[in-house]
Amino acid sequence: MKRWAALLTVIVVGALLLWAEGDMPAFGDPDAPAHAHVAPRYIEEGAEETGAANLVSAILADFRSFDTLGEITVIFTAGVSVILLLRRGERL
Amino acid sequence: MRENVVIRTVTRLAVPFILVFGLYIILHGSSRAGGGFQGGVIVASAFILIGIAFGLDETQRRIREKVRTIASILGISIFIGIGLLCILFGANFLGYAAIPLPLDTPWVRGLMMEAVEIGIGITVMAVMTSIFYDVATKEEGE
Amino acid sequence: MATIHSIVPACAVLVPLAAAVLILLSRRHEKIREGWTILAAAANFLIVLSLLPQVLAGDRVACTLIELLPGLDMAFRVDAFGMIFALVASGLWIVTSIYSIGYMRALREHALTRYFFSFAVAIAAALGIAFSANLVTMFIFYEILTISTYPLVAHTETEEARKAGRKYLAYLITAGVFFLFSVILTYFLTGTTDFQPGGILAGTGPVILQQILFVTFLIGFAKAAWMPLHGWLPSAMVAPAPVSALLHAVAVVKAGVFGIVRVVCYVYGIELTAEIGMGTLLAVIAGATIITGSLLALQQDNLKQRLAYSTVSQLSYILLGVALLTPMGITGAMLHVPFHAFMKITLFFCAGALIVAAGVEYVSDMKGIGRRMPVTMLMFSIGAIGICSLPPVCGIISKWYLVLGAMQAHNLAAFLVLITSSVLNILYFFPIIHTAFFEEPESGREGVREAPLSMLVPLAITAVGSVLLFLAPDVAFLRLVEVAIGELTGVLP
Amino acid sequence: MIEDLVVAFLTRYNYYMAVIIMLIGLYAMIAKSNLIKKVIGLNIFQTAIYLFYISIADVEGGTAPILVPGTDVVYVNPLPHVLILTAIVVGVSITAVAYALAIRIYQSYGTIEEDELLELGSERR
Amino acid sequence: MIEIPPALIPIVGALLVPLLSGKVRKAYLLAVSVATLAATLVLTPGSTFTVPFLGYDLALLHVDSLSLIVGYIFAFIGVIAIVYGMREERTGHHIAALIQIGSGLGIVFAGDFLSLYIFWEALAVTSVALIWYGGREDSRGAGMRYILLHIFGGGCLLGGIALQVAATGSMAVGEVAPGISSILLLIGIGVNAAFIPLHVWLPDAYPRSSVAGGVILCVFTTKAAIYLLARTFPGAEAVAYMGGLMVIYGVSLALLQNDVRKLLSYHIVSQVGYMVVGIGIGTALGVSGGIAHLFNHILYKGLLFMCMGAVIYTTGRHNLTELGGLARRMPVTMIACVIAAASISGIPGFNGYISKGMVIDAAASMQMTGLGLLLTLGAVGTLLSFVKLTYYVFFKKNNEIEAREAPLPMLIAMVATAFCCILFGVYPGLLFAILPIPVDYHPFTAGHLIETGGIVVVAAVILLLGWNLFKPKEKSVPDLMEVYRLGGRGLLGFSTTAVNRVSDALAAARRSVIARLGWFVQDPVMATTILAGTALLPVARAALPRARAASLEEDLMRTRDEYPGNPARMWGTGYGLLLVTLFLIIYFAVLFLIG
Amino acid sequence: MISEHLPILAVILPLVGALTVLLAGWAERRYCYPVAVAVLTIQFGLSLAILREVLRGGTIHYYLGDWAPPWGIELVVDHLSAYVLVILVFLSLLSCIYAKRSIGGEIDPQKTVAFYVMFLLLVVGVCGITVTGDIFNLYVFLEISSIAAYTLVASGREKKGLLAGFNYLIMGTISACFILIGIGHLYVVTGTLNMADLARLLPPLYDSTIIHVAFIFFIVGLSIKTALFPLHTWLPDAYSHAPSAISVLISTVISKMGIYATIRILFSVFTVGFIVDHLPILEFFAWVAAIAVIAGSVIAIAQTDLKRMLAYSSVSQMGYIMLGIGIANSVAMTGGVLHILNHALIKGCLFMVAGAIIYRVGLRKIDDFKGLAGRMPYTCAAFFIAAISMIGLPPTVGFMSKWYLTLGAIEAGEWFFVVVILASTLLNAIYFWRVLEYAYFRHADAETPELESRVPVSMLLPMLVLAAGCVVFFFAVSIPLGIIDAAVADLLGGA
Repeated sequence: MKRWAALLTVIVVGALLLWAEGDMPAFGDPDAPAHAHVAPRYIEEGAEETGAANLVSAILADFRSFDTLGEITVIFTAGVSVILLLRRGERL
Repeated sequence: MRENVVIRTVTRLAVPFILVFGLYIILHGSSRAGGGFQGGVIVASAFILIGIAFGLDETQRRIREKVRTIASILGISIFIGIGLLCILFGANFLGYAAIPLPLDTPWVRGLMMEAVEIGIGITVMAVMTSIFYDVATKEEGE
Repeated sequence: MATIHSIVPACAVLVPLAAAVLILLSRRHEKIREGWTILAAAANFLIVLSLLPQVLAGDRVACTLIELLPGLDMAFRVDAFGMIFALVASGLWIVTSIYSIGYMRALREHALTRYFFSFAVAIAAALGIAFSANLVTMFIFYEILTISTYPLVAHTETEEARKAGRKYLAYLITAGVFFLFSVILTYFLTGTTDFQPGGILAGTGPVILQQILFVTFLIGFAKAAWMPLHGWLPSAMVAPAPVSALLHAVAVVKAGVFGIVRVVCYVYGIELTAEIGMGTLLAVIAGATIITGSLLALQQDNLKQRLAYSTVSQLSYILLGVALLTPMGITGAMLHVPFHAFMKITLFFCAGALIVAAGVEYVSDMKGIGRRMPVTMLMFSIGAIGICSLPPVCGIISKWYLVLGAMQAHNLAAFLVLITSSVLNILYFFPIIHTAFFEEPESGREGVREAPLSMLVPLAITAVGSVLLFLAPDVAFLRLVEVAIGELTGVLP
Repeated sequence: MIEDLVVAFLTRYNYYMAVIIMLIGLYAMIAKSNLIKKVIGLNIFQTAIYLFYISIADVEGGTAPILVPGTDVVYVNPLPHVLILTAIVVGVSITAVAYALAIRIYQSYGTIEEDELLELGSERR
Repeated sequence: MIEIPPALIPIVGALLVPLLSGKVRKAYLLAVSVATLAATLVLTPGSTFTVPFLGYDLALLHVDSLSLIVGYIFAFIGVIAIVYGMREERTGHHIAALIQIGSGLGIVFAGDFLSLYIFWEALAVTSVALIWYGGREDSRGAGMRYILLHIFGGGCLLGGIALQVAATGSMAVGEVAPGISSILLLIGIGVNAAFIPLHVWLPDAYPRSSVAGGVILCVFTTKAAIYLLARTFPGAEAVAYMGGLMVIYGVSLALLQNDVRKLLSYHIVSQVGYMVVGIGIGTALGVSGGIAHLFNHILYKGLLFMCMGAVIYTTGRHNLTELGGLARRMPVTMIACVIAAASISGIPGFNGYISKGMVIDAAASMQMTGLGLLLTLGAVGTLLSFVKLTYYVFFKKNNEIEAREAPLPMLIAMVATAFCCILFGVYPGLLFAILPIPVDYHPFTAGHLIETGGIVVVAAVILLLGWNLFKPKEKSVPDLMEVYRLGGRGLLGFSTTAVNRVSDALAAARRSVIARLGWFVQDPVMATTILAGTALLPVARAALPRARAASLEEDLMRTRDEYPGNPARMWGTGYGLLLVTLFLIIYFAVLFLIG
Repeated sequence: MISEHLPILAVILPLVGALTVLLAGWAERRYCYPVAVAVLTIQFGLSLAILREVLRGGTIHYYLGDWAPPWGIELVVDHLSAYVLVILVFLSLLSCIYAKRSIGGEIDPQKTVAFYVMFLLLVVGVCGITVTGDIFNLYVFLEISSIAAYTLVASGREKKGLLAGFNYLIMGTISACFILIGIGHLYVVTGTLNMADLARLLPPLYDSTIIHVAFIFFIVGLSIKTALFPLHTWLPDAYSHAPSAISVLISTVISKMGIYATIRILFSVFTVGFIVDHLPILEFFAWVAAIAVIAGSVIAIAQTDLKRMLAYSSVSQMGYIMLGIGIANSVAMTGGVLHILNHALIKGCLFMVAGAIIYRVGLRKIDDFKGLAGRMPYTCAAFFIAAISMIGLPPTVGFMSKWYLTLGAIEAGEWFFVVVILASTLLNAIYFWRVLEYAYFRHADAETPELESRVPVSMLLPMLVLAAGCVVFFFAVSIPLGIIDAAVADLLGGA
């Protein structure tokens, strides 16, 4: 029962999503808005400004370094979570 | 655990290389493909490999709980420290440019980014190892 | 007409509240606890009394406590009509406190701290309602009154009491919801909730909305126990007698009626109420309640139940008076507030005395009880005669005005309702008197004596009070009503 | 009509694939009773999102956004990469916690089949 | 002289009664009543005494000749009644009696409607007490019926007054213009004045009152009403005819009674009829006659009630069939009774003759022949019934009864009253002097005497011819009261049943709603499933293959039996995510619909 | 100098605090608690300072790394953020104080260090969400707090906590994934992640299906996070089987965080122009919320377990707040936003009471509460105040939000919502009064010992503070209102 219900709803959702994704810019479209607004500056000036050739790193560790701080906090949280959940009999 | 000479030997051979590779990835994050996360995970994988090959006690010996904990704290602290340092020098949080090093701004930024990446690497390494250790440890009496 | 700013009205509300706190604090010392109650009651009455001269002079005593929301103050404004209610509630609190002490001691009741605490809070709420300057303040105290009286209703903690308590809350909280809705809708329509003698709703919103609002207001004031929203009142009679006496004859039910009068006269205004035809609706409801309540009272053998239905019926006298929308009708309505309070509290006190002294709860068990407890039953008779609007008790005066109002409004139907009700009142009260005085006592009642003095004195006070009110109605209440009517009709005495 | 669909598919197959993978993950999470499988379903779902992000970063003919000074090449959009790096880390963390929970559940209840667990869990005390 | 409202003296005096006892109390009671009489006697026309009340000035003392004469007799009979009732021990009885006297006087001297109304109601309440003090098995019911009817009447009076006040703004007691207000007032007065068919309370209640109470009752209520009628409706023709009807009706039923006081009660109706006629006629002679009759009637009817009271007091019997042979045993009472009977029958030389003649004369002078005839007929009937009464009580042989003469206070009261009857019969000028409207009436003319003689002869003839017809029967004669009781009971029964039905139905509805809600909230999720399943079952039956539908139904039944499940059940992730996907779909649908 | 960096410190401080707690706990387990409380106290001071700054100077923008938005990440603290921040930090502080004794029986002693670290990490996430102005950043912090919450729910000794935690994890993660998908879609069409920038760029694209899809994913994701009925399935288990202090924390802090995120995304990203004017989908949202109000309450009535009842009550209350937001006129919004504060006070207090009862007398079932008031007078008094506040009776805060919501619904002409809001009062009364009746109006069974069970001060104090808050803010409602008015004006001003 559940299986069929799951299949049905998932297929319906899928169909709807597939229909909706039709409005998306084409794959690899260089004129897609996503590439037009913020990214160009990263590509054009990012390296000069940050001194990092790897733009991903530049964004990661500089432009959006706060995200990265959050990210390692997530990792840290996960670590502590596992400690909290599983570890026994030690100091923590 | 049954002793498995092959695995142990391979592990012994591989671990140094993995560690070096991991460090490379971390340190070259800003100019080449790589970064703190990737490197950190690679380093952690070395310890995990040790754990798999030699048992958890061995891992425990190589990288103790204390070290792991301190390391994970240290990693984040480096990150936060740099951020706060920037504040101290009058910029906003993580505004690397304000740090008064006798270098050009992009260089300062690059340097700081490296430092941050190192911090990330340390934390990721420590946490990943820690998670592995905790998940793999069996409950006493099981 | 001047508005005097003074902190006194707030004190009148705060004194019982402070007493409540003190009662809580002294919960381990019976005497001190009761002392607080009486002290607070006396102090409170004096405070209320101190406002009387100013109000009688046609002034209003105002006091803004706090601005709750922008444009919505929690404020008190003592006017003549509010003063009537306040005087009754605070004045009767004193006697009820004394009576309570006697009653509770005699029955060795439990949880007395809770009891006196709730009582004090309820009085504070009643005074808050009396003095409230706007609907919001009134609503706040109205709800406090609901909550604070619940512990009193469920006091005995029996299943029956709890059930009655639940019913009580079900009715009154539902009503509170309607009241709140009405308040909010009023605020939405007018941008204010202040009571104004001429009403505030005139000229706002479509008529149908005003009519709906009127109905929701009425439902909101289910405390007035109009039918078919009266069900909680007879059930609430499981409460100890002092509670039935003060709350279900005076504070709570009168709060409901008071609210309706306030709404009709000060929110809608007499003219608007007449214009949108709601006076007729109210009159029909009140008339039906008067008759039906009396008919139901007729069937009750439990004395307190009978009194409860009598209350249901009598409360609608007030509603009917207001519904007539004539000065005389409203005069009668406003006068009936204190008058009925005095008479009905006497009756409930007597019922309590009967329970304590003779263990009698049913009318059929009262044979010849008047010979054993002559004072109690004499006072009961006075109360009963008063409710039947016969002399020499004050009930006749309010009835006089009500009939006058009905005639002023050329409403013969209302008049018919009133005399039918009188006849029915006789039907359910006079047999009690006959049973008590003129029938031979049953055996086994030889040892029955009057209730303790602490109960007897209060009931005598209220009974004599209701006679005195007949003899000298002009002293306080009538003059207050005149001031109020003058305010309503725009002509000051 | 069909032509349109084909064009749409051919130009946007990345999204469609992401959607399909997403749905596979979702289905697994709904229909599978085993907690581990559920987590796997979750991972599949997340993977679909990664795919989605990475594919929106793509620029036709672009290369990895690591600057090669002096050359005039088209770089793909680096921002989604950064975002998805973060998302991956988050996903890993979540997976770790989920497995930790599953282990604890197994330790406590002796099963990781959700149907059984719910029955055990719903018992009135 | 200090002029205070005489009404206040007994009313205030009543409050002290409970504090006293024994001889002191008796002396006190006498003092109060005498003081009341004195206070009445000192009044002079024009005396006023106003009390501010409810913003009105209540005129508790509005003295003119009409109120004075009624006041005198009220106060006098008050003293008599108190003396008569000296043996009464019950405190409440005395209180009620005093207040009753006070209220009667209050009505008489009230200058405004409001105070009048208050005294009016007080009169009713105290009457009930006196009736209840009768202690007869049906006293309670009689008292209840009495007060109910009077409250109704009082209500009508109040309504009439209120309408009057609302229309004119005046509270002063005076003539009333025709209209709704006058009808209400007339009903209100009519109840007390025992208008047919509102008279039923009178023969119902008075025989059941206490011995002393009966004396008081028979005086105030009806006479006060007559007084008010004289004030408000002098000269209303309809009223006059009502009086005629009362005369005949009262007499006819009186003839059929067995209970002595019931017989007397019907005679009150009848005699009050004469007064009503007089006032209804409205001429000087008529009104004066009516008032004079009121005066005289109080004396002889009081006396009759005293005598019969004495009989009942000593014998404990009250039926004609049971009594007899008391002439020797209670000679004083017998003589008093004969005097009173002669008075009421209009024998010359007794006071009744005077005033009855005046009324008949007034009717004749207005060419109301029919009315005159009725009145004369009434006189015949009265004579008949009192011959019957005296015979069966005092002269018929009956040796069973052991009785002694009535106690001294009773005898004093009877003798004094009997003396008055004769006094005013012989010297009618004494009465004429205080009449409100001076009249030129000569009672002892030949015409009047002949008329009386005729009446006596006719009565004698009837007696001789049909003596057996007048033999008292034990069976009581039904009056309209039975109809009222039936109607009242029916109405009350119906309305209470209807109210009960409705309230039961409401309660049942409420309970069922609560029960349903209670069922639902035990496990809302499962309940929703069951409800939805039940609703959809027909659809499933129609749409699905039979076996499938049957299995679904079985599932539903099982779910129903299991209800309530566990409201605290855990919901798995699968379920949650299913809902999530459904929600996605719903949102898509909504967006599609509105987008 | 510090004052300009306040927003970032609000995030960094608890993070540093978490590390400090870890270190301190490493040294000695006992140190955790004072350090955590100290950190949160400072954090509370900080949040008040931020509030003061906002009130004084309006919205604070803070560019991280000195990168101007939309290139860098921007922290934006406006009235709403500051208001929510203060509430959340205050509640965190109180539940942390409360945790000291309450976790004693519920969590293994050796886990306390990790527990407090987790606690602070949750605060990090929550604070991060409130101050950030970047939508992706919001996601990251959402995940921090969520992971912490999943773990904390499962951290107790109670076995069912694990199931609840797992369920919560799956649902929460799906919710976060949906949000992530939504962010992706927005990014596809705009190329930016900054909220203000998005709000600026979106209007021309309102007709795009992608925006609609993004919106759907956002709203469904956020509905899961806020446990809007019927996507609440994780909530009752999570709330009722978590350790008491955590029940308090997640029922107040986490749920409010979800609501804050919802408001932010609906009104600061999509703006009124889209959700009301262009595509009146908020109407539908409001209907769902209205159903949630009723359904949550009805199911709550069925519950026999106090914490579970409170959990379903939360479902209802979430609907309440969402209804205010869904009606989307300024009055109703004021009510909804005000109810964030009110519900935090009330539900915090209630869960603290439930925890105290479990801690002291070990009772969870309402039927067992007979005569409890005599044994735990203060606790029951706190419950009483909070309960009538939840019912919405004056003089407690619940009344104020009810007032605004009803007024707002009337103003919008939505009579059905008026009925719902008012009906919820009655339903609330039913299930809360049952508890009160058991506690106050039934005699304790003979076998239960008649001793007055004293609740430790560290547990009693926070609940009394909250109960007092329920009353105080009734009279002092103008204080939050001053902030809320500005916040609502901000939110609706974008139209």
